[in-house]
Amino acid sequence: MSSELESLYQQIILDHAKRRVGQGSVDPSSGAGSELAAGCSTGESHQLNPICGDEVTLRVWLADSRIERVAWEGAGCAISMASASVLTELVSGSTRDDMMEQLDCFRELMRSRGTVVPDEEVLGDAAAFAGVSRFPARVKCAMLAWVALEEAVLAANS
Amino acid sequence: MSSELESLYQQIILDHAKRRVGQGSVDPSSGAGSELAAGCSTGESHQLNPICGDEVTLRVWLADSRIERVAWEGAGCAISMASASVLTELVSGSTRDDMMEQLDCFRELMRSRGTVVPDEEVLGDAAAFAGVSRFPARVKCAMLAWVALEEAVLAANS
Amino acid sequence: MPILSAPSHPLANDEVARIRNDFPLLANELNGRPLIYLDSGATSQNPVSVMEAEQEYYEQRNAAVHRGAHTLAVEATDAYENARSLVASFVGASPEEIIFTSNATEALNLVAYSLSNASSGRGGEAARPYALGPGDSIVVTEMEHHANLIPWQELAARTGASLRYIPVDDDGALRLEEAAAVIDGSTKLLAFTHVSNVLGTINPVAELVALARKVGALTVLDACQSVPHLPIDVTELDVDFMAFSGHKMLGPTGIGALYGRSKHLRAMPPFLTGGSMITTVTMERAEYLPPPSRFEAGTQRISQAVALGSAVNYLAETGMARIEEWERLLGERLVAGLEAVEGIRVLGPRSGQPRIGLASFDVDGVHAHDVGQYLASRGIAVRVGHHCAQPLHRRLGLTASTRASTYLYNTTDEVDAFLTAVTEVRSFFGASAIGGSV
Amino acid sequence: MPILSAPSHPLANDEVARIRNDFPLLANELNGRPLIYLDSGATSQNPVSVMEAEQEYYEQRNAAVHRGAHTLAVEATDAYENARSLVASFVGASPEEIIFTSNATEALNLVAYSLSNASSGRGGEAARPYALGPGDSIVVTEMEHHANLIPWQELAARTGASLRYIPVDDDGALRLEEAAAVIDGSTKLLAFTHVSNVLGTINPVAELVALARKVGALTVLDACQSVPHLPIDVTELDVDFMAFSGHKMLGPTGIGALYGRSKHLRAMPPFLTGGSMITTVTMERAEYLPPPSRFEAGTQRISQAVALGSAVNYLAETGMARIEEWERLLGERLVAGLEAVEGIRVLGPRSGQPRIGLASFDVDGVHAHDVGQYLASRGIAVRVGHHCAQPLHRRLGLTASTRASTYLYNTTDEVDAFLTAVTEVRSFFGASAIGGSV
Ligand SMILES: Cc1ncc(COP(=O)(O)O)c(C=O)c1O
Ligand SMILES: Cc1ncc(COP(=O)(O)O)c(C=O)c1O
Ligand code: FES
Ligand code: FES
Repeated sequence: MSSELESLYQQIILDHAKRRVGQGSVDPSSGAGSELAAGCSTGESHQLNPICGDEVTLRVWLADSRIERVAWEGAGCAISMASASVLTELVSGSTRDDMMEQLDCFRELMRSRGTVVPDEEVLGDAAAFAGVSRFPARVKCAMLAWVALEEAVLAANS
Repeated sequence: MSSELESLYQQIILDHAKRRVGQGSVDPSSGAGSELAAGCSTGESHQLNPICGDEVTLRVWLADSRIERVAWEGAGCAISMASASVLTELVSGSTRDDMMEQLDCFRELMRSRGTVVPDEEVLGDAAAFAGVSRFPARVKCAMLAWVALEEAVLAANS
Repeated sequence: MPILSAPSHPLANDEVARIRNDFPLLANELNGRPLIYLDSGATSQNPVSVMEAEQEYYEQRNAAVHRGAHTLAVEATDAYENARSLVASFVGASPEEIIFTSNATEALNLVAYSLSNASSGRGGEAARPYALGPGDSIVVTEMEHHANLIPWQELAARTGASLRYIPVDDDGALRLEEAAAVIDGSTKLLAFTHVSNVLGTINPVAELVALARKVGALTVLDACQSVPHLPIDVTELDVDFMAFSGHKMLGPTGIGALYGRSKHLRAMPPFLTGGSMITTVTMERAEYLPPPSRFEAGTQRISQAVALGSAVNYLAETGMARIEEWERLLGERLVAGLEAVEGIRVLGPRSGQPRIGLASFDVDGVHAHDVGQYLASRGIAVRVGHHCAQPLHRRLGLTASTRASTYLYNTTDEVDAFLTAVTEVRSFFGASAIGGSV
Repeated sequence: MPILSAPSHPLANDEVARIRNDFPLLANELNGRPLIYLDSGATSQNPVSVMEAEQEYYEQRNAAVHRGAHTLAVEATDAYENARSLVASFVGASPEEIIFTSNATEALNLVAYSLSNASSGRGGEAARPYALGPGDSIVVTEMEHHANLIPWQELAARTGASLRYIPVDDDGALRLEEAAAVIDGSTKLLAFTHVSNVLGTINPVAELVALARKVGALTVLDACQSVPHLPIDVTELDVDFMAFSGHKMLGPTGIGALYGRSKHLRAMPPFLTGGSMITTVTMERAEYLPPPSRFEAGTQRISQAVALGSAVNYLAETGMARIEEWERLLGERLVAGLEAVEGIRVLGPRSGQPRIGLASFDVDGVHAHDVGQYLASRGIAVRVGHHCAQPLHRRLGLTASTRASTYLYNTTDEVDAFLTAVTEVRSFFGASAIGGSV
């Protein structure tokens, strides 16, 4: 198998593409009454990848500037599904500021065309997406859920 | 001087471009009461060369299928003016059928891209336009008055 | 085709191997492997002769056409009009029925906008029959490329006409039994594709034209996937308009053509306006030249037309009937091979049914973009996505598919290598193991 | 211009001689004499680097852009978008403000049709401010090329708006004192040429833009004759739209560009519709991508864009300020020389006044087509006719004129040879002998 391909489809990515952490209902009341404090603010964002037509809808619940929960719906390629899944694991429990740092770091990585070494301390499993940056046509796949997260947080705060 | 140029602008053509036989009023009543029999039928045609915007209006008077008179108005390049002038001289007094033969012969010559030797017996001075056929952009110039003649005769007969 | 120099024996791998030498791009590598180019349905590659024709033009004859006394301009004009004649005779049309455009998309928009202008009262009395309004209908099919759908949606929206469509069945075939009901007395225009760029199906042109003719509707054929691959005689097809693209038939990008029946082109108002399409212009109004000039405003795509003329010569010399037959063989091999792979659903006609050398498919549990990426890693270039046919994909329950498409330069070995790679896809993504859902 | 590698010393004949080596066509003969090409105002010649860029594209990267996962498609997309960035920075715009078209004519039609569509209610609320109707006016000038006149005549006819124009005086200069009256509260759009393709005049953009701005009208600049010859910064010019053609600036035929201010492009409805410009399509309707994609339907002019990018690099490396200065010199030499010939009337600004390297003239007693034919026999390629500006010629009392136009590759010797040939014209046609009338 070509190593190009394996740098894109890291095992972590293939696994997350199947596990899909966070995939489920984005209904604002889903999960309510359980661990989520009544004082949570929540926001949703829907993102479309115009190249392929794939879509992700993502919802966040915030309390005290901390991300309490992420849920998402959608269908797409292995990269996009894995990215949504990894992101959910990564940012759940982070502060808003930490999440923003993670997002910036991930975005920079994606735009780098293979020139940036991922900061594993900040990105955790999301560092596995480093190889995607050498496939410009797939960068949007990896970014889809992250852009949705950014907008959902914005929506929750406004 | 290049011989190409001289094959296009034969002395006869340059002369006719200045003399301009037949240039004058195309008013149907012009020349009336003079040599023209009252029983003449008359027809007019206006032709535009879309490449340059030059125009010729030509009128014929026919009696007994004979071309009694030709008159034309218009402005254009040396080729077009000379062609109208030569044509006037050539067809005045011809029968309709002779004129049609001359027209066919001239048209064939113009379309020949230099491959046809002009029939001087049929074409008279109009044979001098043979060189024009090697300048496709100028063929319309030479044809302008001839096309007007053809349509004017048609108009006179209908 | 007027060019009769094509041999009569069938194309075969050894001749294809020689043909491949004419296409420099095919010698490239993709991801470190010899390139297997199976994306000619999107855009084809250019033979050296086409590139040389273009270069020769720029080195010897480059000038603005239809405008000059100097010899360069005359030669440029000759080259341009000669290209028009070549393209015309390639599809059985007269030169004055061929309008050069940028691509098929612009050709289809040209028809839509000319009718739109007629509907706004442009073009006077002669153009009146081409006007549309409320109460009129435009009919398309559910399998159209967006290029043969959206221009009609917009025309309908501008004029108040309604847009209807002939649906497809679960296999993607046109439901002809419904066509007769959809096309009725209100129908002014029927636009449909000759060959589907997703399914490879060859639509029954004669039947559809007959339905349109019965109600006096104009017919517009999207021939993007047929002119490059099948011998085409537009007089036999008997459609009113036909659009195709140069870049899909060995020509460069930036050039396409619209065939239009003379009597329509002569009556229809212009689309783009500007230089080279007028006779007399005042500050108030303009008089327009007859077709094809009326529809070719501004400085033309001269070198691209010259190159397309050269491409058409290449195809004619190879022989369109031979190309059709070779691609029928490759297409059948593609489909039969794909049908034999577990978890693969081929869209469109089953193996054994007529199609061009094109097959789109869905891999159970693996997204089309991942399929394409895997194949690319094996040196195989295919297309993934909705192929500009979202409604058709939606109808077939998909958002995307993977498409392999051939041309005269593809070998059976390439098809086989592609099929082998396809068998590996599901296990790579772990889809076969877990029974179908990533 | 962001590319700062251009030398600072002025262009001179010795450097021009080296530049000429890059242009194979210039080494040709015309009618048995070394070609003197003075028709760059119609179309310019291509340097080898531009042709190589195009060929390299077809040999290495040819694929449909914006559509594929395979590496070829990615490289094609990169090449195309890189070309957009080069062209954008060449005129001081952002990439998303540059739309590739076939030529300037199509660019101007794009604006006219988009406004037309807005006027038919397309594009929803956002597009409302771009609608025109009865009571509105469109203003052009009397010196426009047909490409910047007829699209507005047709737009006016479709929407019921009126078309007005700023007249020119006997020397062909815009009567600015009348402009302020012509442009009034009803004016929705002012379209004018930066540099006249007949007169060589450079129009006062700032003054005209100020008049339009005062009444809230959109401004459309025809920059066909300025972008190739002058350093252009569209932000400084401060117009809303600007059109130019690749074939006049060392690029191939079949490519042009429209600059559009972002806020307008984002609000305006599409012109051509089809693939590659949509997000979601159903059988009933389509959602459109943001600009520039919204305005680029179908398979794009990829190799032509790549070649135009290369042309722009060639110009930037030579230095637009140096080209401007060299052509100012050539233009002055042309006009001063022509003014000195008996029986010649130069159109437009007198010698000593600003113009580009372009001069049109009338030869007393000799028709322009005969002048051009004579010059061609001396190896000199010029343009004759109305140069797609019939109204201007009519205003100046002519139907046609002869035009010589230069570019960076013309020498002062060529201008002198041209001037010598011009002095011979009247005696050849016997016009000088008989005092002015053939
Ligand atoms: C001033 C001007 N405007 C518009 C055009 C039209 O350009 P094109 O024919 O490339 O569309 C030209 C050139 O012909 C021109 O000189
Ligand atoms: C069936 C069909 N119609 C229309 C088009 C549009 O062609 P183009 O993009 O060259 O305008 C294509 C190709 O993309 C096609 O396959
Ligand atoms: S291909 Fe659609 S998101 Fe990756
Ligand atoms: S140039 Fe106009 S008729 Fe000859």
